Amino acid sequence: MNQANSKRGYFGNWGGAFIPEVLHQTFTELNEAYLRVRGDETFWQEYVDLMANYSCRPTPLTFAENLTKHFGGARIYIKREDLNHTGAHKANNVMGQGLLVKRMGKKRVIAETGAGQHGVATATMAARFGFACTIYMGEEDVARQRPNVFWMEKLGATVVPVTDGSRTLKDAINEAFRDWVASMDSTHYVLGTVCGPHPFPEMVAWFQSIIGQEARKQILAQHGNMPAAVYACVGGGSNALGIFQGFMAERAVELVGVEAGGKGIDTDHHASRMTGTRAAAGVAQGYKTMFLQDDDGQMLDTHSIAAGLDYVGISPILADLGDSGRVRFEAATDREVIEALELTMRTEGIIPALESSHAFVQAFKDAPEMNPHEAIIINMSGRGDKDIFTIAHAFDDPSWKKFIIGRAQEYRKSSGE
Amino acid sequence: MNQANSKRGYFGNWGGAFIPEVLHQTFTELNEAYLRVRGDETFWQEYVDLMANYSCRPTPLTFAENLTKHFGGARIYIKREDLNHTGAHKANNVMGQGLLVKRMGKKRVIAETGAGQHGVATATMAARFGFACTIYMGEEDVARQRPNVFWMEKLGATVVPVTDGSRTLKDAINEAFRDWVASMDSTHYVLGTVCGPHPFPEMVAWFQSIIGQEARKQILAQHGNMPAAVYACVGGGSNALGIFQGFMAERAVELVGVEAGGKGIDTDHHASRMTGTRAAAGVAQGYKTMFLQDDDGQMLDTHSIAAGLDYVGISPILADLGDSGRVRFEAATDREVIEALELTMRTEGIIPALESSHAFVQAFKDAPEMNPHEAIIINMSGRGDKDIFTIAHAFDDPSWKKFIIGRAQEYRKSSGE
Amino acid sequence: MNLTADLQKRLQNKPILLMTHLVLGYPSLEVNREVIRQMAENGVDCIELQIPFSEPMADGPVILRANQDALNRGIRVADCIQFAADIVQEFPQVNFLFMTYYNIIFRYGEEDFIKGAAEIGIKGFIVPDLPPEEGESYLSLSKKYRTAPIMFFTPTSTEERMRKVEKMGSGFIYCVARKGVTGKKTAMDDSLARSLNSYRSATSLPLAVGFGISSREDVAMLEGKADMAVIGTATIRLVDNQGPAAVGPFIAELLGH
Amino acid sequence: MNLTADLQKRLQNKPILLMTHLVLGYPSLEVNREVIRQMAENGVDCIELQIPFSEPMADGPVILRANQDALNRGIRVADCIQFAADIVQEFPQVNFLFMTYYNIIFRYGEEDFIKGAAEIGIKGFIVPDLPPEEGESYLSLSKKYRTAPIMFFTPTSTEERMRKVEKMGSGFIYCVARKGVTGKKTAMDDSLARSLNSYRSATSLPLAVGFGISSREDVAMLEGKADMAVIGTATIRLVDNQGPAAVGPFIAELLGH
Ligand SMILES: Cc1ncc(COP(=O)(O)O)c(C=O)c1O
Ligand SMILES: Cc1ncc(COP(=O)(O)O)c(C=O)c1O
Repeated sequence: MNQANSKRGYFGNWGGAFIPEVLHQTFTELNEAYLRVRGDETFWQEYVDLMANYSCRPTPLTFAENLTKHFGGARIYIKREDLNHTGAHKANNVMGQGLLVKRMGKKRVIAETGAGQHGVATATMAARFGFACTIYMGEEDVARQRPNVFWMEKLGATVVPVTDGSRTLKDAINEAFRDWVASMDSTHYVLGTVCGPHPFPEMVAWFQSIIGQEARKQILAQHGNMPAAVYACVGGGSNALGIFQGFMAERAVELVGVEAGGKGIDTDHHASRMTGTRAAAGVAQGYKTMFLQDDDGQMLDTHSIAAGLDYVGISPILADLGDSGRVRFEAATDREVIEALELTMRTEGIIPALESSHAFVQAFKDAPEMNPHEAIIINMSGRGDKDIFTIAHAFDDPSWKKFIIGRAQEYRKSSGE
Repeated sequence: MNQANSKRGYFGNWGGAFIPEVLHQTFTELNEAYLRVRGDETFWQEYVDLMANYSCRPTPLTFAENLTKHFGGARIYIKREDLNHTGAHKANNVMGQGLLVKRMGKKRVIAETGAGQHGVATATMAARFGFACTIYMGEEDVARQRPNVFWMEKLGATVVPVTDGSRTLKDAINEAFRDWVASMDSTHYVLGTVCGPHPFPEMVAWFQSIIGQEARKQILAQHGNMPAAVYACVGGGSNALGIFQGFMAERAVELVGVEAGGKGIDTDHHASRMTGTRAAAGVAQGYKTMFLQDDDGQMLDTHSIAAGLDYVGISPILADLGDSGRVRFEAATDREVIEALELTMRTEGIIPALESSHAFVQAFKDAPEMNPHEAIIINMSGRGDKDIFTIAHAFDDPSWKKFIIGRAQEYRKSSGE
Repeated sequence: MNLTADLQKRLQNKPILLMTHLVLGYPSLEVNREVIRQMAENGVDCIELQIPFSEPMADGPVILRANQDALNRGIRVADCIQFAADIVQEFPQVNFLFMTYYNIIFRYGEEDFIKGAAEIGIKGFIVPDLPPEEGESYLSLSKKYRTAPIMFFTPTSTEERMRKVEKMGSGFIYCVARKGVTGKKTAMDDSLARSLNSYRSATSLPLAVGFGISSREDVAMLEGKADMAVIGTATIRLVDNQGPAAVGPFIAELLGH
Repeated sequence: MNLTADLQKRLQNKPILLMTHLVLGYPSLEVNREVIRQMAENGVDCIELQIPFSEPMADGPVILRANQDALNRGIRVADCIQFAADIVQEFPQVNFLFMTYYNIIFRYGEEDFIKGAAEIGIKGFIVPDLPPEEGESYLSLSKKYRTAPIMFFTPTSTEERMRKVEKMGSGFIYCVARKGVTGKKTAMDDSLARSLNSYRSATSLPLAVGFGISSREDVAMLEGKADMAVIGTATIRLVDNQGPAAVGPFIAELLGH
């Protein structure tokens, strides 16, 4: 990413590094380390090789023939980040930061996680690199996402439930910072998305740009032309920026970011920062962006069916791209998400994560209006089978409920013995 | 595979096509269709392209540096079939058969499934190709593997619980045959492994040989030499044969198949056909092989912590390779499997399926005895996160139990309303 | 007299023959014996004695469960053979055949099994999962011990296939009336009639046909088109619901007595 | 008189000054008022009035929960400012500072906030998530309205960094005794002593230091090494456990009165 603002770490009005003084030196060193590897082509090659050998990159760009026929408009291609090791694009960022941590000589990593996806990815990276690992996770998310907690623990990480605030993602981020201000000598904070203080947005965007680099080559090889539009869901914004970077310079390619519309952007239950009217400029969690907040500057509770989109802020880079009109923002409601997911499963045999399904919603709205010789790309940021508890719940599946009740009975019985 | 026996579909003493007369014509047509595509190089290319575009092939061969250091012997490489779409090598076979079904002009597929892995893969393939799909699954497996049932249904398949026999995999196979003898005009039976009547063993082995073809190239590129040994778990035998075929002609490469030792091969609770003394030559489910059976020829109940290895028979091709000594067979107990799984998660950040973990067990036994300039390959047939219910259960994880009990309470409450 | 000759002789006096079926050990050998008595005394010509197998893949749900139930109660292959030996003695007016899956024979020892069966007077074998291509030794042993290996014609059999198959077999041809497993009702429609026509022209062996027969009308419809009506699942259901004593009257009714 | 000058004047008569802290609205403004009275009457020199924020990332669990609790009870920024205006009037012997996170100021409007605070007599601001690099307008507005933007020295600060930072600030330097968030006890050990030495040589501004101070000994140890002891979490805990009336005696004891 190029910085649109002369000030370090700013993108238009957004970004910066609003960090406690005690972290000043840590960020100085992080910036130095980052700039060193950024300028070192062998580092990028090492990263690409690692991702190829450990995580199956390049991930395919799958032509969705059935969906294309179904909508009868643009040719629909799906970038398959779900096929990454650990099941989502989060792997790109953590492995990149892992290599950086190795170069910095630190021995411990910490991370926040909401859905658990970034936590599992970080725990995986830590196991692979031999780092100690602590994951902060809102207590409510621990309760909702127990399977991911189980895997993190089995991967050797310590999962710390965060009992403060709304006990979700933003509180986990605060808690990770609290750890970091005490442990920065030995510890790197692996921020999970393109948010937080500089250099995180820029650095995470860089690691995620591997998605766009691949997708650009792939669409040219497969379609012969640039796509008309590229769709991605936007939580923090890392998968979106990852793929958008491959097409940023092509002004004719429309870039569409899809936020969590929750129960509707006119309700109090959503997480849309760039669409709707509940967000305003603010500074929190170390950076300046559009936050969902009240008139006093207190952060609001957010809602999304997709835990990974359930966040108050948005990447400063995306906020700027929204301002300039380079990225169009839309929102998808929980209900639309379930419908798009269902259709995609049945027609293509592909199970997008609830997060990713947001991108599918908007693509499905636009595709029928487009010309059959145009192509669009949907970034499938992750796979949905990690979400069995949420998805089965959302579908209100009676056999699933019976199954869970039966299991519980077994467990109750055996613990009663 | 080349046939070791002059009789069609035989490998040494094993194989054949013990099918009801009503299926004679169906098998004639299937054999013709199979031989046609087998001789058609464009078909194989179409298959390779499909797997590359839809399922991330070639899957990586990951060097397990930490495990290698841990054991201090041979260099350990892991073939990453877990990174396939749907999470296991089963995808190879189903997509291959899917292409064949398309060529045969049939519009419906049926399949058996034990763990649910092959069922999910087949339902996925059916969605992608637009086939109707029915999956037969033992009632006991339906109960154990509800998440997979959920996904199959969401992918558009009908899942039929089989209430006869031991209500597990072998009964699902019988039931699928019962469907097929009534529906063969419109329907293809997508057998899930290298078993059953000719041409299934040979055909499935052919589709799975893509694993070995890749692994051979990869180990030469990465290690510069042939591996000393290749390890794979053996249920029906498809992942094992898949990778072994890449090294069959290299007599110096030891091929090691690892069966389910369950609670010990001296107990009644295992599924080891080639190790132990409970198996004998027999004919069932359409083919001749070593079956776990009693003196009368009645099939025995089997046990394994890994549902996908919990099967009475074994590929006739592997039975023959066992006879000739080309493949060495070993067994891994449930307990050893959990230990190997735990170690692999913590040291490499990789979660093998319980099935695959059997291969890891034997590799871990042998690696320390080997020379550091030797290499071994473990075929990681699938990923373990699909097994959360089984693995969390096996680890007897208290928070997991609490989580399930809590969920059940919610569901009970909401259904009481 | 071999089985074919016996059947042809019987056909001189009857418009159609009757073959019935039971699963040995289901619900018990005692009940089997009583059922067989009822069948024999009411004019049944052939009886299939099914030796249970744990994987009866060509059978429908009723026979499948009968197999399992018999095994769960502990029936052994040796028990079945012993029982058959008694029964064949007791009811010489009936042709008894063993119906089972190939693994039972294979595991017992093919020659021991066939020789032993022949010695106790079993006339033939019905083995649904053993196509002639896989049955070389079975076929030659059948010849050696003069037992009839029953072959199948099916709606999917080509003429060429039927001609090949019927040469391998003897006794009679087991004609499958429709696709699918045992136990489902099939209409006696044009397509079945066409099948029977082509079956007839492909062999000189008697044709045995079953398609969920449960009434006198069903049997009557087969007269002139086939040589033997086969009753499978119906008697099992009958015994389950009304006990063995109901079998005699049912058979008598089927034959129009 | 500006804050620095005021503190220096106080130091002529006292071996060490005392700054205390409270979270506005926790547990209520009424209790806050009583606590402030106890502090003021027992000789506290400065009080940090923390305006609650939903994301107090530099605070430890005690202050964090106090922030949340106050917000849950409905405290608003305007209430805090109004309350501060009263209090400053009521206790002219104390220097009051606002402590809060930058978003509160930013969202209120930086100039409105600083100007308003200056007008009611607030002497300075402690904003832990606003490093000088991000605080250009905040710093120039502070200059304009003669409020003190308090800067931080930390154990990780290089000498160069301290020299740069102290130039931007005024009032005093808030010295972080150790890495980590508020509320944890730190030993007055060699490394803290070394830090204080280097802090001292980097600035002529008074040094305020807190490290989980809870007794007279803790304060005494700081005398001569720092200019002002900072009591944060301790009084919140005290009020939670013993009520506001306990604060006066506690302060008196700390100061050795
Ligand atoms: C699959 C998936 N997609 C998207 C997201 C949202 O993050 P981002 O907007 O940074 O891509 C998450 C976060 O957990 C995720 O797990
Ligand atoms: C992951 C995995 N590995 C292995 C197997 C065993 O099958 P096979 O021996 O045919 O590879 C299964 C079967 O379900 C499986 O799911």
